[in-house]
Amino acid sequence: MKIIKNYLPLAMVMVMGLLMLGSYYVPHKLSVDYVEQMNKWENIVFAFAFLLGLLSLFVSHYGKIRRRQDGWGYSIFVFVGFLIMVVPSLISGGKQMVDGQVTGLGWSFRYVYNALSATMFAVLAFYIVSTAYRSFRIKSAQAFVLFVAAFILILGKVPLGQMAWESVLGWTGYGIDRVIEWIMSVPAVAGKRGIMIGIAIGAIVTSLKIIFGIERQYMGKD
Amino acid sequence: MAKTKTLAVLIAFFLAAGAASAAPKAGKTAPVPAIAGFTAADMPYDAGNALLLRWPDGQYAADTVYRVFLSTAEAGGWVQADEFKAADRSAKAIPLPFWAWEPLPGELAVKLEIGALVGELKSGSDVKVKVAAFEKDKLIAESLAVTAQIRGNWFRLDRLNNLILLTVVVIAFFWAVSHAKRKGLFIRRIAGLDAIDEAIGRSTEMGKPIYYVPGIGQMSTISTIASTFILGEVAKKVASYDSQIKVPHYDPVVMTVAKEVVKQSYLEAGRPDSYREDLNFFVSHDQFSYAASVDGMISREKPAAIFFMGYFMAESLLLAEVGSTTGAIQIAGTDVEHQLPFFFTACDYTLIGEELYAAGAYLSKEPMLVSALKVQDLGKLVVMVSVAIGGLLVAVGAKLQWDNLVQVIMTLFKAY
Amino acid sequence: MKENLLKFLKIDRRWIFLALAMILFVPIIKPIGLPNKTISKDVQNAFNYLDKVPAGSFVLFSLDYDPSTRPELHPQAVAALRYAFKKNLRVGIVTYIAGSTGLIQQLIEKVPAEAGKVNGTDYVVYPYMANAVAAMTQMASDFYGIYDKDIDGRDARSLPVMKGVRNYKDIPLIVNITGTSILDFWVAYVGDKYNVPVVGGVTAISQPGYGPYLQTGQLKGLIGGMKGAAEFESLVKEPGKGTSGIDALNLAHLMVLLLILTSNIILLVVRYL
Amino acid sequence: MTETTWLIAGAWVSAGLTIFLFSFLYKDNPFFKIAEHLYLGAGMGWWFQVYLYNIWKPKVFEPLAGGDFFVLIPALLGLSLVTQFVPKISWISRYGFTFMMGYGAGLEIPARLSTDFMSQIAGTIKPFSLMASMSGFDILNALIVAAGTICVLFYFFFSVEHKGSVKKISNIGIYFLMIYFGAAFGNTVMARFSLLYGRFDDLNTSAAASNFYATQIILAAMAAYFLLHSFLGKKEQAEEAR
Repeated sequence: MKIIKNYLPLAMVMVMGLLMLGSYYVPHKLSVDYVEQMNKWENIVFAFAFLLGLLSLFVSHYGKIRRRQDGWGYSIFVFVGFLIMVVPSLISGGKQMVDGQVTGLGWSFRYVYNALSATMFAVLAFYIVSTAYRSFRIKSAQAFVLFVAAFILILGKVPLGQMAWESVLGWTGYGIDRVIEWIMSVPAVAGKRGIMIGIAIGAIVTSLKIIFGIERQYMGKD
Repeated sequence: MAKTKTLAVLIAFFLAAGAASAAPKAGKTAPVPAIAGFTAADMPYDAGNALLLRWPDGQYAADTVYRVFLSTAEAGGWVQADEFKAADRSAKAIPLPFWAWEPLPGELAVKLEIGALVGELKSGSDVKVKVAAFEKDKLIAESLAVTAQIRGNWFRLDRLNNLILLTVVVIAFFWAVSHAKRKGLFIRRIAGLDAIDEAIGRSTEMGKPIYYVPGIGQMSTISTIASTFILGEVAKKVASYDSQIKVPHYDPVVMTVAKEVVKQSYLEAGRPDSYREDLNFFVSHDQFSYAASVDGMISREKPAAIFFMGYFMAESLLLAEVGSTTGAIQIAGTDVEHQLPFFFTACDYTLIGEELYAAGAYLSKEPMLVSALKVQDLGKLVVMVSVAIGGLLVAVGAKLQWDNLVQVIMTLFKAY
Repeated sequence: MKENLLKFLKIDRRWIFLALAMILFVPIIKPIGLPNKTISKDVQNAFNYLDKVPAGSFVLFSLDYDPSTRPELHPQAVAALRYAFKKNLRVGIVTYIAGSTGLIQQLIEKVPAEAGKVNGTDYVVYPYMANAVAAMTQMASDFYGIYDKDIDGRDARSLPVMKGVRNYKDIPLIVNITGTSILDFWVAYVGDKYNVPVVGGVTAISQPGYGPYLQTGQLKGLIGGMKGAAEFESLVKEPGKGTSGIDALNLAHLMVLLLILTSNIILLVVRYL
Repeated sequence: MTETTWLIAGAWVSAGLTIFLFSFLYKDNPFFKIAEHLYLGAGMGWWFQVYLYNIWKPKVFEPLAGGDFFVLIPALLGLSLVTQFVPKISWISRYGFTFMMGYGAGLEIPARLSTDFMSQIAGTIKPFSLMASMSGFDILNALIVAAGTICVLFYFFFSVEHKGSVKKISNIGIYFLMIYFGAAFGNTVMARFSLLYGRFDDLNTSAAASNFYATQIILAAMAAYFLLHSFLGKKEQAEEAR
């Protein structure tokens, strides 16, 4: 049993990983075909992985309704929302447009999903303003540098800010767009590149640990 | 070298001249001179659907247009495969590094993809090619038809630099892992982590819980893997201080793993009796409802300390802002660079990028993690040294116009 | 005095919310009329790359944004697509974000018709694929291995728009407009690996992160956020939502700056006076 | 229903949902909760139908119906993930996970090496190769990028104690990080405002007379609700206000 439960999955991750890794260096048709097959399979496995999230959502909200937990009524709307998208889709066969006519699915997407999803992110605009006011403190030299960079970026993004810069600092001969470009292409590149390289090495080492079965937390314990 | 080449060209020229008169196509119209030294071979380091054609440049005027024709046994007949000016294709333009390709001076080289023209061919198929030179649409010269065999190759020699680097990393990795038992490897202080004790102590004093938010990553995300390690260590301390921890989850799999991690920590801290299954609980598998629910809990319970460790996207702002208004000590860490500014402004301590990966090793001092960290440091050392020395050499080389040196160094780091 | 100031610092944040809502809504009803004038190098490069592609070539658009980032990215996509049609390029559209299929639908209802372009002849839309990396790697050897049918179920190989297109070697440019890390994938798994020029359009948030790729030329050009959209619109000389949007954002940006300054000045006063 | 009716209904629904979600900014309320849960379900529903018509149907069911049983392998691997819900047999899901992990890890290593490692080194030293033709300012910039990158990497160096000159170098690295963070913060402000602008723009469309003033009426209704609510439960509100 241990073989099926532990060793075989670990062998699979190793074989899969090494073959994918090797395919980068092997141009032969066999290797290309293999990668092609795996790509198709991965695409399918990935789509099924979505079921995991869907089911856990359903289970948790179904549980709330069944137990009549506090606010269980809202949980009904999870299922309503799901059906609002899925039923029209089943009717129109997944098409949003048939013969130039918007289908039920197209309508649901435009007026329900679009509105909800876009508003959720738009709410962040309010939070960023309040963060700027309440948390953006120049408490150290480092925070001051962060502040200056952010200030210039915010200012230079809109025409009004560009005009303000021109009237105060125009005599220097440096437009704010040039200053921003410098920030973005010189010091910010150095900062980002440092983080990026560090993360890349971390990712490579972690991937090696995964392939060789040293990192196997994701498998859970017996 | 130059002598033998001239000789070869000469011989080829005579041979070609002799054969050209026999070529059927040339026989029909007025005979045209042959293009000398035309060779075709399988394109190396590819899957087997391209040919490499080479012939000496400078035989005709600079604005000569070349047309390449090819023919296969299956299709028969000649198909025009490519058309270009001599100036557009030189052997130097073939994108291969110096260890895999040696361009001869004054040579034309063409990589001819044949898949799109005659369909997929089996490895080992014969393909006939010839090249013709035109001046203002008038045929002025034509090469002999040359037969070449296409083959699938087994190694991308041009990616050798990548492979060597990988080999070094793998060797270092295995060396570090196999020597992982050694005790006492040093890790530098990580500021945010020293605050963990303070945070837990505070929560014990105030009798309020600690929130540990693992973010919205899946178990395959590296930052989530790192986060579960840190969770284990935090939970251990929480258990031994007899404080309380709450872990809201986004992903059911991460939750399963986290449950085991926390249980184990309580066991190791000698307090298995205080462990409860509902310390880890599932909130929602949606970014914003997860954030909104966690926000609600934080503002109701006003925890003493909040940890944000793992993979965060836009919700970082929602979480950290609400957390800071409750006055909790906030310690954050993520490898999502563009969310770091928000954690940095709204939290007390922030682990930046790789520090998150190192945190697990720092806290647990587990030999395996620590030695993996050493491999990462080695990688960074390689980058630092390469940038410093490579930059210096390239600068000097460019100043003194040692073009070869500059080319060699640049090629070493080029990705093919 | 100090107490009053501190109180002001701890003001109910809903007042700030209200102020922002007003300051953003008013210019929508009554535009200020300060259009964007500057054009950044990266947008110019993106434009140049699209401009340079010879007419009749097949350009791949990977549109991977959903309604949550639509206001920033949709104007970019509209402007880029319009220009591609104006230049008589053949366009293939793919996506790796499920939410984006609806927006692509809205896009192709409008833009091709303006230029008189025909589905299947001048452009084609492919269905959503779940795993971006898998699809990208596949397209390197055989495009039709993963995209055998277009979104209407027609055989992709036989469509006139796909004539002569088999893999990346037949695609002179990839334009990826996205609010996710899919552009990183295009750079790492396609641009670098197979030498295809990649041009990106991203949200302003992820824009600074692409500096290193731009500097190395791994990414040929970048349109960043609504400002990038406005700049691109002025390059193709067709003002749209990007241009009008940037106008409305003027006051809100100044408000943020004022708030940051105010709070820090208050802190300074409280501490040192 | 005619097409215009659908359009008007759409304007009302989208304006309503938008305002419900925004109402959270004032305070938590049932309308927000309804919209939020609806969003949760609708998002999942949208993804579900996309997967159904783009992958499950054409890539799994149709090949199966056509007698291609090869697709059973990935389908079973994918389905194995669902066994996570049954603790007794949850080990079966390991096969699905290991497949995905192995695929991802194997693909990631060489790509990261070339894109985020080698190319970044090359990108840092490349400007120096144009030394002969560069202006002083360009040379300075190239130096700043190279030195900055090294300093930041020093900050992430864990094997040595950060004191003395190492501390100084890594401190410089922090400043580069801060500039990057500041730039990211500034850009994010613009991004978020753009989204808000997009929503307001839509609300403005819904507010038109042809849509029977959807925005105004719903806004007024929400305001009325909050007023009424505060009249009825003054006590409650005092608790919630912060």
